Amino acid sequence: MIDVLYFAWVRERIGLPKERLDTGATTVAALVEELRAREDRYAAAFEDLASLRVALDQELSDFDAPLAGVREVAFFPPMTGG
Amino acid sequence: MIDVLYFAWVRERIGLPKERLDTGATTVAALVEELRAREDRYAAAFEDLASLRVALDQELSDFDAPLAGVREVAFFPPMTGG
Amino acid sequence: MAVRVQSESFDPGAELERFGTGPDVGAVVTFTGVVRDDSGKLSRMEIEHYPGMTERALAAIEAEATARWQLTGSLIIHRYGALAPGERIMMVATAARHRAEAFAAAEFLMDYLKSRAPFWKKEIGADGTSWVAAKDADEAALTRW
Amino acid sequence: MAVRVQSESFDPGAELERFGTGPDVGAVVTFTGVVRDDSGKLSRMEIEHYPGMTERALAAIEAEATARWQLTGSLIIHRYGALAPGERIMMVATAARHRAEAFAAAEFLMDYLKSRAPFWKKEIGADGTSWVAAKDADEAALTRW
Repeated sequence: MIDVLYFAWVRERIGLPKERLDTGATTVAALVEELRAREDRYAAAFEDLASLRVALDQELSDFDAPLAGVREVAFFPPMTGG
Repeated sequence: MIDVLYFAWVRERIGLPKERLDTGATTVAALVEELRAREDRYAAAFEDLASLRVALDQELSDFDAPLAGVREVAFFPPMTGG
Repeated sequence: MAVRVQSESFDPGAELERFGTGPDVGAVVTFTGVVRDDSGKLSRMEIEHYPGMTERALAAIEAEATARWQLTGSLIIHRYGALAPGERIMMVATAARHRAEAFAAAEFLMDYLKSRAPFWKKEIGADGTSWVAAKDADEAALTRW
Repeated sequence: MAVRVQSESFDPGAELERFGTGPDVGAVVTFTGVVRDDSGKLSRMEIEHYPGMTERALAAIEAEATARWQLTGSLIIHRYGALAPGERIMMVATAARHRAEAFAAAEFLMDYLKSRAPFWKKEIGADGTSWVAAKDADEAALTRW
């Protein structure tokens, strides 16, 4: 089981901030494929990976990264702090 | 007649902050020569022109500058503001 | 060295007043970010963040600045939630012996905060709502460090 | 836009608090200079200046910064007279729409203040007195503008 979090317009498109998934995906990219296939709202949120960022266990990572041992995955647009 | 002002260690070496001079010098350099010739304390103050700055009527200038029309000359070390 | 992530407003004057004292401090730099209203139509800005990751990211950025420059103090405050135009969003402060270090560290903190701290801004105005897009220039700014 | 040359102390927090508001302000940068005591033997610093020229020089430096960057506000405060270790010597503040302008203008003001404003510092300590020498690095810093 893995916690998946969504922020900003990713959260808005998918319609929820967080969910718990039982997934066999071994990489972030594979998880994204699995989510895209679920429903149109996921497909819309993950339409353009270049406009998305991913964090694994609260550290910035990338879409090629393995999911082994990861408890929390977060998807969000590029950050705009400051 | 021209007002001549001294600041920081130039003032300390010469021993006064300001004096009024009647000079025929036409450039700053000529005024410096005149002052150097007056007394040892002036010679000591103007020993090394590279370590001095000059302002004419409260604007930074240089030792080649003409004195025509100038009412106030100031000599001081490089500034250390901030 | 301190990081604060909060919804409440803060008083930048009071923060500066108590920041960066001690015999080694010669230079204190602060940056304060304010909600701008370019169009004159902004009713509020909503700042979303990623609790947990935000604090980690800010602490990491601050640690990196402290490793790169001889700082005698640093402070990061960042708000989240709804902010009106003119309200302060965030503040960084750095203290060092000399001005070059204090300025460089403050700019470094700001550049990293912009693109590496998990905050997202949404503008709610008379013309509707929109998420503030990240700027290429902000990402590019990181390459100078 | 304001320049103040004074012997009295000032409150940097209160200055920041009232500085740089308005719908166009997105970024406020402050720099505060403090009397450092590196040796632990400094009893005071005496700052001498050139009344008249000081105000002109500071106003010219500020005008130059305002011409180079789109500032929505700027402030220079510089003290003279006797200051104890830890006391604030001076402060600059800049306000602009974006952080790059505010930072650049504040650094520009500081670089010019260091080498082009007629102040001189004397350190009075347990080991005697000495005039603070200008640094080549401060003069060199001007070439970047």
